[in-house]
Amino acid sequence: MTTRVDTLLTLSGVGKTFGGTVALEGIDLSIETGKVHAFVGENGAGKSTLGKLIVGVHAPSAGRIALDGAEVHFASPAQALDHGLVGISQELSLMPQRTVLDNIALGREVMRGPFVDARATRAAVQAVMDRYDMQVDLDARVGDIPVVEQQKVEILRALSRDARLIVFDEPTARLPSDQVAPLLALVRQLAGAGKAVIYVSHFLEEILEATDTVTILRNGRHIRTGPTASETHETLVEGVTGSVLGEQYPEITAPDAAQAPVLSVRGLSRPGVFENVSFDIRPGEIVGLAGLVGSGRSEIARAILGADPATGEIRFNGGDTGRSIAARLAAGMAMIPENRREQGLMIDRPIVENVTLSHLRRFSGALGLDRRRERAEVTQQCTATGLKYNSLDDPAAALSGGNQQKILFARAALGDPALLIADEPTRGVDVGAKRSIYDLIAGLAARGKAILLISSELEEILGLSHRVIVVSRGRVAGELEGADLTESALMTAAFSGT
Amino acid sequence: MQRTILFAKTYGILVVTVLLFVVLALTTEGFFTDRNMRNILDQQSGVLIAACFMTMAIIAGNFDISVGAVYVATPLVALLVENATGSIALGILAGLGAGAVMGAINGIAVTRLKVNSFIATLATSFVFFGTGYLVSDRSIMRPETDGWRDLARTRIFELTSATWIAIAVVILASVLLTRTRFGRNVYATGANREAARLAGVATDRVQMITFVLLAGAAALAGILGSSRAISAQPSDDFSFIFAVLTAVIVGGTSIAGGAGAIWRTVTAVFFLAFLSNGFNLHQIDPIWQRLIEGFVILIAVSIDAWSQRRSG
Amino acid sequence: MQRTILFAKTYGILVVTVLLFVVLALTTEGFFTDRNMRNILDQQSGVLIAACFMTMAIIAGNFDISVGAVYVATPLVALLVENATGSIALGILAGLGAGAVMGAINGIAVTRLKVNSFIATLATSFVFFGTGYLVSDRSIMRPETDGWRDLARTRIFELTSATWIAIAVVILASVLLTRTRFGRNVYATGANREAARLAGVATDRVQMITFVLLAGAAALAGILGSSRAISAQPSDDFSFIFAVLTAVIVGGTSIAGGAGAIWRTVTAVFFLAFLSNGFNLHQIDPIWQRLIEGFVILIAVSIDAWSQRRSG
Amino acid sequence: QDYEVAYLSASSANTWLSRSLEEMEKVAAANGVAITEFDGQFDAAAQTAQLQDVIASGRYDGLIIAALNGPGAVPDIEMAIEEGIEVVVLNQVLGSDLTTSAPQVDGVAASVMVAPYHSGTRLGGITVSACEGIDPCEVVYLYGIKGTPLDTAIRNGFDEATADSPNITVVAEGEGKYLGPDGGIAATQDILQVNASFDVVVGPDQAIQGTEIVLEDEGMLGDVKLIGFGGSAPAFEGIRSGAWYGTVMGAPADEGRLAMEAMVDALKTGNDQGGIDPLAAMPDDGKVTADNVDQFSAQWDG
Ligand SMILES: Nc1ncnc2c1ncn2[C@@H]1O[C@H](COP(=O)(O)OP(=O)(O)OP(=O)(O)O)[C@@H](O)[C@H]1O
Ligand SMILES: Nc1ncnc2c1ncn2[C@@H]1O[C@H](COP(=O)(O)OP(=O)(O)OP(=O)(O)O)[C@@H](O)[C@H]1O
Ligand SMILES: [Mg+2]
Ligand SMILES: [Mg+2]
Repeated sequence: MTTRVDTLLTLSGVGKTFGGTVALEGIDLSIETGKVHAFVGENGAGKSTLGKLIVGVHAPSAGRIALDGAEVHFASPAQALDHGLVGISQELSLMPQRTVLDNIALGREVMRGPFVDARATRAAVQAVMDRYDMQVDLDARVGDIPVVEQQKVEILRALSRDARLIVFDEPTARLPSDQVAPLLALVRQLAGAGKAVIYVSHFLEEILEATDTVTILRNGRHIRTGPTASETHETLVEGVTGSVLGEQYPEITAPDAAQAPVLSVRGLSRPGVFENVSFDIRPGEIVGLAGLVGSGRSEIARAILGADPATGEIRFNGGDTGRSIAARLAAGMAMIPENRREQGLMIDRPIVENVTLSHLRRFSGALGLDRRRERAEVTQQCTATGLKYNSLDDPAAALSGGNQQKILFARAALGDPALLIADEPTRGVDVGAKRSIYDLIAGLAARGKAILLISSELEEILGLSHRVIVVSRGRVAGELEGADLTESALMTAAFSGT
Repeated sequence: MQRTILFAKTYGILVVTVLLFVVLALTTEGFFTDRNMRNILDQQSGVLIAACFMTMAIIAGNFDISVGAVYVATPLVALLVENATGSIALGILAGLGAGAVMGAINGIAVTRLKVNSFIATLATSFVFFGTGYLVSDRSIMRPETDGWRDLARTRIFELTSATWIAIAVVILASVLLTRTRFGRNVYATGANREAARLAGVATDRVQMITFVLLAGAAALAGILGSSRAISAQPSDDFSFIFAVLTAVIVGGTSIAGGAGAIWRTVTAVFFLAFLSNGFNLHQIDPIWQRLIEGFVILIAVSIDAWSQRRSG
Repeated sequence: MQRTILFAKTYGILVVTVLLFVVLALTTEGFFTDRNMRNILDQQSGVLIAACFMTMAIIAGNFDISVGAVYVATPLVALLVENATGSIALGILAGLGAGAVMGAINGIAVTRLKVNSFIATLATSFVFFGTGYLVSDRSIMRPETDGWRDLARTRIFELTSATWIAIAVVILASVLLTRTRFGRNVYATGANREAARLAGVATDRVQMITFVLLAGAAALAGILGSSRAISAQPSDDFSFIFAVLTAVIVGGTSIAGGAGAIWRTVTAVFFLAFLSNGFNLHQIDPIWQRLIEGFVILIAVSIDAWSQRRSG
Repeated sequence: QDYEVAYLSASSANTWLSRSLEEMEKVAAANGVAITEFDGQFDAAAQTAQLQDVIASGRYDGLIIAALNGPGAVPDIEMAIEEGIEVVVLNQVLGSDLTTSAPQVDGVAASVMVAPYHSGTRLGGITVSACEGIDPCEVVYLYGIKGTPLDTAIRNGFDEATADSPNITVVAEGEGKYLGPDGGIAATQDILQVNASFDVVVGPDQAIQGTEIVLEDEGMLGDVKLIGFGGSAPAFEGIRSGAWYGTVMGAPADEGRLAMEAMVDALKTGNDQGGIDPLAAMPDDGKVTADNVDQFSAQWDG
């Protein structure tokens, strides 16, 4: 089977610097139509930046980009769009106040004379949804729908523009395991239809399964490009991290079954969201909270932290918890929220302030904040977490997505909590860093801390948890442990309520 | 019942305004009369014209303080040309043109110099107010032609021409905002500028146009004002922009941009007009009036804020 | 060289202000004299006191328009009590207390009723202005005691007590904002309220406190103003809040919240003061003054905006 | 009550106008007139609306207006007169000629005010006498807000009255604003930086109060002659103590009384009294100095 290969895009000697930061340097690359081309690399390797150069979000600081053999300079994404180059960005770029329809149709409304033809626009969007079999409620406000649906809106927006090239920047970071396969099928379908696809992901299995070509980036430099068929999981890990990594998951020590639970939840309910949830976590135990998207896992976690009102009993360290979030944090809870941009970070504030936000009391004295000690402890914590930064005074926004996630981990770890609630803690984190976060979780557990782990990655739940509580439609549908803890048992329980 | 509640939630400010209207109509002699209603429409015409386009500029993510100065300065330019040429049309053209230029200056300051719109238009306010003093040579200006007073005061089917112009502008602005691609782009620019840019919207141009339209509308309002008063004079008066901003914000258009509607602003203009008309008809003591007005506005916006909240 | 550029970028507004200072000192007779510098400090003391805490409220994500009304109404309350009791201390206490209560009302409207701070404080402005009329019975109030005039006017090491109080307040506010847990929480609340709340910050309380501190500072400024003028009178005057907001925003504190600094505001207060002092010393015609002032402010904030951009 | 009269105030907050209102109320009470006050809040558009509301309500027999936009209010006043409402103009010119107290709209029953231009000529008159024997006589002129037609008219009157005194030169100008002494304080401080000495400062009473405060601080009180216009209580105190040279009398109480008397007259007899300058009948044309201060008394607090 030999198909003629068309080169769509050629990059020669492309580089990009932000102020003093060199994001990319000397990249030579060609992108072909009808192929899925993967970019892999550590957090901050320059994958997103490379994608953004291609779709005109940034202009390259050096080098040339040629489309169909002719050099192009894009002054804005609008110009790249005109050439059929479309991107789906890593951080959702939607208008939360507007409807799904408005978000998808933006810039592609069907016109009748000077006016937008609302009915025809709707029909056009509906046609795209039907063609790719991806349905979203068109009249919902984007801010009101779950992240998964928002991700679909982003993808539909790209699909609705007759693109020649689509950049998918970590599309599955926000998707649960069961939604990945359809997306990969979609990606293949697009390539089959003659489009060029660039696919960025930290999930190496996806890369191996669905892509034709792999480009490995490290520290802004091009390491190698080759056919996916000649790569294996091990070669990719080696290429990405520059070293050989052992097992993906660390050794998990068994907790002391005799100890009294750190956290006891009894009959926790929040009408319409979850009902009658009861479970315990003992010191040193990692308990997974599994379920389908929208099953209420995050809501249960928020209620435990005190962020949402709920009825029922929560006992912590054998005593009552305070009502406020501050009281519960002070008592030794910590949480990594699921949406780092909206619920976790102050994106324009310095890294140091982001890390210590929950712990200022401990740096406060009669003379105010002890900023020297604060910096020392943050530096130490960042090292322990493997966070890569230039200066602690840089805003969180200057970090790559994965490193932003590590800020939240550093914040939680700084408090030395008795209970860590980690909601999707490795979202968008590279393979090497993932392992270091797993190590941190395992290390905390080994030191007798209790962990409540929420993840939409089944493997992660299976690889780390001692015990898994499965929620389905807001109710506990099962508790799995030891030999019973298998992927199929988990999925059966998760679907039981539907 | 379910539907009634949903309606009340979406249209909080409208419900409050209708309520106020009904209460006044039932309790206040002279309120619900032809003439009083016509007067209110005529009185609010200038604010309505500017407030519609202020709504648009705020939805696009920008403030414009200079509207007060444009309102004061442009009719002076218009009268200068009218006095010199004796032509009403040229006078109007000059006034509107001056408004458009002022709007373009604001737009350049915000999109090119990347200055925050609040402070940029505050600075240009000084410039425009100063222009008004220069143009008028510090004195009251009066039209040469008799026709100038007819611009705002001609009666057509019982309503003044100013009222009709305001109605036309409200409809035009609403159509522009809700039915055209430009309107979509206005919302997109204010909701998430970066996202809009990624989707191919020329966000700078969108903002520029909203500034020019707004200043043009303020110039129109100013010219109509000079027709009602058969004169214009320079001042540093911020009361016009104050009335315009109050209406837009009481209406519930978000100052964060990306959300809001012209019907909201129009409703709020009438809410505030009914309130002070009611005070006048009821002969409320001016001192207590301030206190009551403050509390009533606070209650109205609380209800609207509550109704706009998702999980109220 | 590299370092100089970096410095200029971080401290854009400061560099511009120093430049203006040097130009004025070299070209303007009477500018760089002991007495003129002392006068400027004294003249700006009220604005400085309120602007520091306005900066804090804006960093926490809120506007406060009612500061103008608090500035007008609280000295009337203070003088009412002073006249009744003959006690300066009780008068001051009453004025500051009234300020704190007004701030608390703003705080409740914003955190409990969830009304946008802009419109909430606009509504309370009416209420507070009205209170001023009620308290004073619409007439000018004068202190009974001779000591009242010494509050602001006592000279200590050549500077007036108002100047010293302003210096103390600036230092206090800066320390509070940059060196304490409360200050960090203020930034966090403005930068991302939901994230701050999940991180255990009592965001409602933080906002409440910033409102109370700001209104208290405005009351202090108002009381000092009544001491300088040896009188106080009710009005609907928004010029104080106007001066305060202009300073904060020219300084470059973001109205989106979460970013800004008191040194920026203080610098901007002096930038604007030097500018108008320079005009006065040069006897520039007020008409041209408006035009020039507008342009100079626009240039200054453009330079600052350019310098604050990350990848300039 | 026999008559209903609407009083359209420029601002209920204004200390001058509230003094006028007190006197109006006394006359009204004695003549069976009920007054309703409308607060213009210094917002011309708000006053226009009030004017239309007053006419539309059909309830009022008369209206007294302190106009915020003199020329702008003319059409609505014409309409009021057409509707048979008696109109008395108070304190502020209704029309565009700032040099006369005479009514500028046909059918206005009375116009009680000092024309801005004549405030200026009186101010100039006191200045001429203050400058007698001083050559050159250096004058600092404080505007309220420079550039407004009102301030321009006052200044024109001042220039007219001082035109024949070559010894008088205006060496510096400033803006005092009209609200309290603060503006006067800053303006005087700044002017002192450039002009170490001058002979006379003229301006609105409120600004001159600020000047007095600064001069006292600088130990210059007595070296400079202070001349205000307004006739406020602090101005009288100043003249009596010697700190001030003079002030142009201000008579809010007389204005209020005369306006309501003219209104009652118009309502009961249909008489029109035309323009009334409340200072015209006063000693020395209302120019108050130490020589005649005992023949006056202050009518408002300032
Ligand atoms: N707007 C920006 N300003 C400054 N630095 C930036 C900006 N965008 C990216 N960088 C820097 O450029 C480098 C590459 O970032 P990029 O986002 O391309 O990484 P990435 O490979 O996509 O990482 P991740 O897997 O975490 O998404 C990083 O060092 C990042 O800090
Ligand atoms: N902002 C919201 N307003 C109303 N209901 C919501 C909101 N957010 C979530 N829900 C509802 O709460 C339930 C759980 O939501 P959510 O999707 O967060 O669950 P989850 O198990 O945490 O899933 P995931 O972690 O994958 O997002 C769903 O029924 C959802 O519809
Ligand atoms: Mg990335
Ligand atoms: Mg979740």
